[in-house]
Amino acid sequence: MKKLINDPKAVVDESVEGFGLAHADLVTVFPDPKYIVRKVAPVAGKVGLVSGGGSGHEPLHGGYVGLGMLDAAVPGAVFTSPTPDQILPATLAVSSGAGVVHIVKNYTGDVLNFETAAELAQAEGVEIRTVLVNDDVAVQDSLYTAGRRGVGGTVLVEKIAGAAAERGDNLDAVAAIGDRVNQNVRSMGVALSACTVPHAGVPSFELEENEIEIGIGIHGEPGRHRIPMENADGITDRLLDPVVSDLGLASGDQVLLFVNGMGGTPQSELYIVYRRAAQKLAEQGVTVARSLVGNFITSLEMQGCSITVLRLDDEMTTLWDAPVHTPALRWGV
Amino acid sequence: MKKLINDPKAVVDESVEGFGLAHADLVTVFPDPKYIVRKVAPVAGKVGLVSGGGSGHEPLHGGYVGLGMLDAAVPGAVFTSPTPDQILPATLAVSSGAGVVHIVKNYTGDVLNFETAAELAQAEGVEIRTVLVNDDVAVQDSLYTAGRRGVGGTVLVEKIAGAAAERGDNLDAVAAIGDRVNQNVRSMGVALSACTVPHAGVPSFELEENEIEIGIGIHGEPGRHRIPMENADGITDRLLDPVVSDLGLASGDQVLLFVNGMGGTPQSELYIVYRRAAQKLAEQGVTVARSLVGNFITSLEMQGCSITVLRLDDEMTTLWDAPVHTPALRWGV
Amino acid sequence: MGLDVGWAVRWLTLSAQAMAEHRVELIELDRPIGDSDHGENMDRGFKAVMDKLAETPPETPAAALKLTAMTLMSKVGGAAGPLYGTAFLRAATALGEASDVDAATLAAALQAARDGIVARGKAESGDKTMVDAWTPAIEAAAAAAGDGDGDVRKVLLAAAEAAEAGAVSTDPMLARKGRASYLGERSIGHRDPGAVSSALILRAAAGAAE
Amino acid sequence: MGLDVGWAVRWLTLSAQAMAEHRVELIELDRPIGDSDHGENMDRGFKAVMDKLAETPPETPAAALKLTAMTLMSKVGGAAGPLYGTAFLRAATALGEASDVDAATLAAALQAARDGIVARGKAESGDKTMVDAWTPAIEAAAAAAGDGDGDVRKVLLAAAEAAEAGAVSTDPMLARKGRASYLGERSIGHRDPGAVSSALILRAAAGAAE
Ligand SMILES: Nc1ncnc2c1ncn2[C@@H]1O[C@H](COP(=O)(O)OP(=O)(O)O)[C@@H](O)[C@H]1O
Ligand SMILES: Nc1ncnc2c1ncn2[C@@H]1O[C@H](COP(=O)(O)OP(=O)(O)O)[C@@H](O)[C@H]1O
Ligand SMILES: [Mg+2]
Ligand SMILES: [Mg+2]
Ligand SMILES: [Mg+2]
Ligand SMILES: [Mg+2]
Repeated sequence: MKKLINDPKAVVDESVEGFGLAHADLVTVFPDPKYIVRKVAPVAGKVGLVSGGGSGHEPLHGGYVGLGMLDAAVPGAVFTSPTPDQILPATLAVSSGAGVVHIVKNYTGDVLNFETAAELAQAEGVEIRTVLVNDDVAVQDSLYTAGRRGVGGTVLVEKIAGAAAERGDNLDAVAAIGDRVNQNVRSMGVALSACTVPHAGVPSFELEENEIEIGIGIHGEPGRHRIPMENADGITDRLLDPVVSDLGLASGDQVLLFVNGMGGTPQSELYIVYRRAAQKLAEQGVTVARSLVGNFITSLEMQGCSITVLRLDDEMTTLWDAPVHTPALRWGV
Repeated sequence: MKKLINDPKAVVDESVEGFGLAHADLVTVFPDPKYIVRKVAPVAGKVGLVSGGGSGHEPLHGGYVGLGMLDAAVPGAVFTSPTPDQILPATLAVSSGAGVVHIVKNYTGDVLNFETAAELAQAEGVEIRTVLVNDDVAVQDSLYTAGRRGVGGTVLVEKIAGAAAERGDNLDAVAAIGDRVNQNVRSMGVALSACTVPHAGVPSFELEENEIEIGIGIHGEPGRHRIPMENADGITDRLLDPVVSDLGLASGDQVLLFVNGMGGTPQSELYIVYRRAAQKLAEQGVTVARSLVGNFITSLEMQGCSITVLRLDDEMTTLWDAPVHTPALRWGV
Repeated sequence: MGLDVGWAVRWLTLSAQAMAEHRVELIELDRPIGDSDHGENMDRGFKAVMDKLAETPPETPAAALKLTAMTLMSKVGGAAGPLYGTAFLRAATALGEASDVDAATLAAALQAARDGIVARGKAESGDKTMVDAWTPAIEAAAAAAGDGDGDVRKVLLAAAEAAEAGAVSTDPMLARKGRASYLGERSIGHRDPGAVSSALILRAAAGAAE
Repeated sequence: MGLDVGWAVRWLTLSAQAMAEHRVELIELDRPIGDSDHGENMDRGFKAVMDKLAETPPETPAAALKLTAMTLMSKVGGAAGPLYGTAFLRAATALGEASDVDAATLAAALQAARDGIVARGKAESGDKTMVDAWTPAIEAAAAAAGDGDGDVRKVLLAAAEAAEAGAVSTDPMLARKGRASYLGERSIGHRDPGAVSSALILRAAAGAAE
């Protein structure tokens, strides 16, 4: 394991500290319990937005704290959901009285810890709504599992719900648009290589030189199945097809196409995947109205990518285009 | 070699095509000869800015085409400088009569090819100035070599000269500010792993599990020397110290601190490096007035980073802050 | 003779030792069917419990368990943090103010712990989770407590042994809860890390009563 | 007997074959002291030369070399593209309108090519570049041409052999130009890829005259 770290146990502490130093104009970092808050918080009258989860997915979630997106992010240990004693003060810090929305990726740990924090916050008089993100079509038979995982769609939920909160939507409206994004977004990922959790010191799984793992999550956990290496177009089809069919996309639909890098894949390769996906959608009569390409929700240094498609309506498009000013996503300001 | 590609020979073609599809609102891609031009070009009365170089450094240079930065980018084959028959039409496409600045990283290939293109453009009546970027302090005895390489500083030259051109500076003024940035910027990089050029199929060099390569360039070429693995703070010191001393930084100086990922390093690790570098500069009385952290000039999937420091003056700071709207860098608009 | 606060502190101390000793093993178990953090999480959590116990020495067994619950809840994270947190909290509540815990109360507290895990995690037996260690453990504990001789050590030994067997029994199961469930068929043939850490904790409880 | 346009086309064809055959070897040479692209660049360039020759068959040796120069310039990129482009362009100019090249003109053309490389790249002998293949080659060619029997094949053979020895002579050199110069001492012990491709091209020139 070769990493630019000092001590496996200090990775999150030091990284978040550096993040706070680099973006002191946008965020405030509280070290213990650890959470990241938008510079001006709470924003009077605004619904607060809090998300969080294990670390190792950077820029998610800390990189999305700022105007038009999250009010606070709560980083757990690497690939480990944060705890209620972090989530609660983050929630209180961004509560202006208009209520707070928790955006939670659907993993048992995240759900349980946010659930506890929400109860505690409500006991302190803060109204909480929870938007659960579960866009990963790789999880099959989700009735008999912990359910679908929250992956790439999370970024889009955070952006669009964040814009709704910023324009002054009330608590229920912000939660509703978050849910609507979640209902209209699907994702699937592939790993060409595994990643190494710093405290584990060895890769999460082993892939042969000619193997890839289809249906990967974002925690270095193995995926749906392992297949021999294919070319980029073939892999793209394997990711895009289930996304399109699960979403029930039809000719005439407008979508946002999001090709995400898992952390160790060159941008040039992401554009090769984007090219194929955009061509295939166009062939099906689907209009790619918005796009996003890059490392936005990662698994440390994993090589691979995920494809996320969001079926847009006019309101979602407007909210997507609305100004955002965070360390990792910025436009219109 | 596991990559999200179809055919090693088609990597640049397909990637740039995908890039053009994803950013059709900002750029136009010409496929053969290949170059990328800002959507509205030439901008009447504006000095044109053209840069280019081998591919594999994405988002450099195509990602920096747009308002406030480059007017055109010319991508060569992977790690191979582009040719005059690409550079010339790109130059002509962005020439409004106010002249064109070529921003050239100091590599023999880039210099020779841009030199030829500049001669040809001048023969067609376009005035050319060339800003040579050579900020890499890892190259020693540069009198007896091809000279220092252009690395991380290139991004800063492109941004600041681009802002000068956008506000209406004339040809000599744009070239002068580009030169001034180059004179005040220094960089040094480290590789934890090598990268694999698609057509070569094997890594550019081999590093043992406990070895790192200090003073790496951006072409997968080996660096200054190889040392046993160290922790992040130790590595940061090895990169920052020569940068600071070569730049002759003094207490009271204002700088832009840029920690760049080589393509395969998680963002969280870059922030650990940033933390140490910012702390050390602060100890020396140097003020980090601006910062940039992320993958901005890469070597495919190489793991590692580079540190770039730019000594700022008021004008450079103003131009850095000026609006920019490109696929990879955007603010103020 | 029942179990006092000294036992509770020894239990937690032995648990912390077990988590430190088995940290790598638990990480390794969490690797093929999870995300390689269970050992790290549990070790971090129980180290924090040790710090808390030193800071505020508890007066009753229930106080020791409640402090453990709050600390695990706030330091472990992941799925295991809230589950173990709830388990220790419910056990503490079941113990009440007693300074000396008898066999029946002990069995009831273990049952409360298991029920807490089920209430939070909604897993059933056979889902390949820590529940598959806890359910046989509380059944064995209840049987031992019902024997009549009131020996708390027998209750704890019975629980530990059953939990260990329960952990082994997860090997052939197909996971339906937690991260391992994403793997479907591929989860078969691996032991559930949470079931193993549960068995370690129950073994520590028995060890503390020696 | 001199060299006509047929020879020129055969030269370029054999060069293209040599680049394709030695593509991997040239990439491998460029790996330790460069950026692993020289073989790829040269192969791509000479393949394009073949296409151009088929599209517009040249009428004179100079026309063949000029077309080669323009194609290499626009297809090779990197350092080698402009250097070889200039070399072929200067050689073409030196040949003028001749449809049949004699030994003296040939030697002069080779000299012009080398001078073009030096003019563009500013490398001196001993800098570990293609110049270290070309300089001994033109010296040997001049000597062979001066022999008096006017055999163009002897001129080309002398050039090819000297270039090959020149390429080998780069092994112990410390690079002072091009990418390898960044390595300083560590460039010692490796052969310069551009010197090797130069020797291959000159060997092809001799082969074409058989
Ligand atoms: N719904 C659940 N009910 C009971 N136990 C569960 C449930 N989900 C997960 N677990 C237990 O948690 C363990 C994993 O804990 P840990 O690795 O710390 O958390 P995470 O899965 O969030 O990384 C599993 O081995 C399993 O025993
Ligand atoms: N200044 C120079 N003068 C002469 N030859 C040079 C010079 N710089 C580089 N070369 C030659 O170019 C070769 C490298 O070509 P190539 O790999 O295609 O280009 P690049 O170095 O741009 O990747 C070297 O092996 C060397 O022979
Ligand atoms: Mg976890
Ligand atoms: Mg090159
Ligand atoms: Mg886990
Ligand atoms: Mg090269």
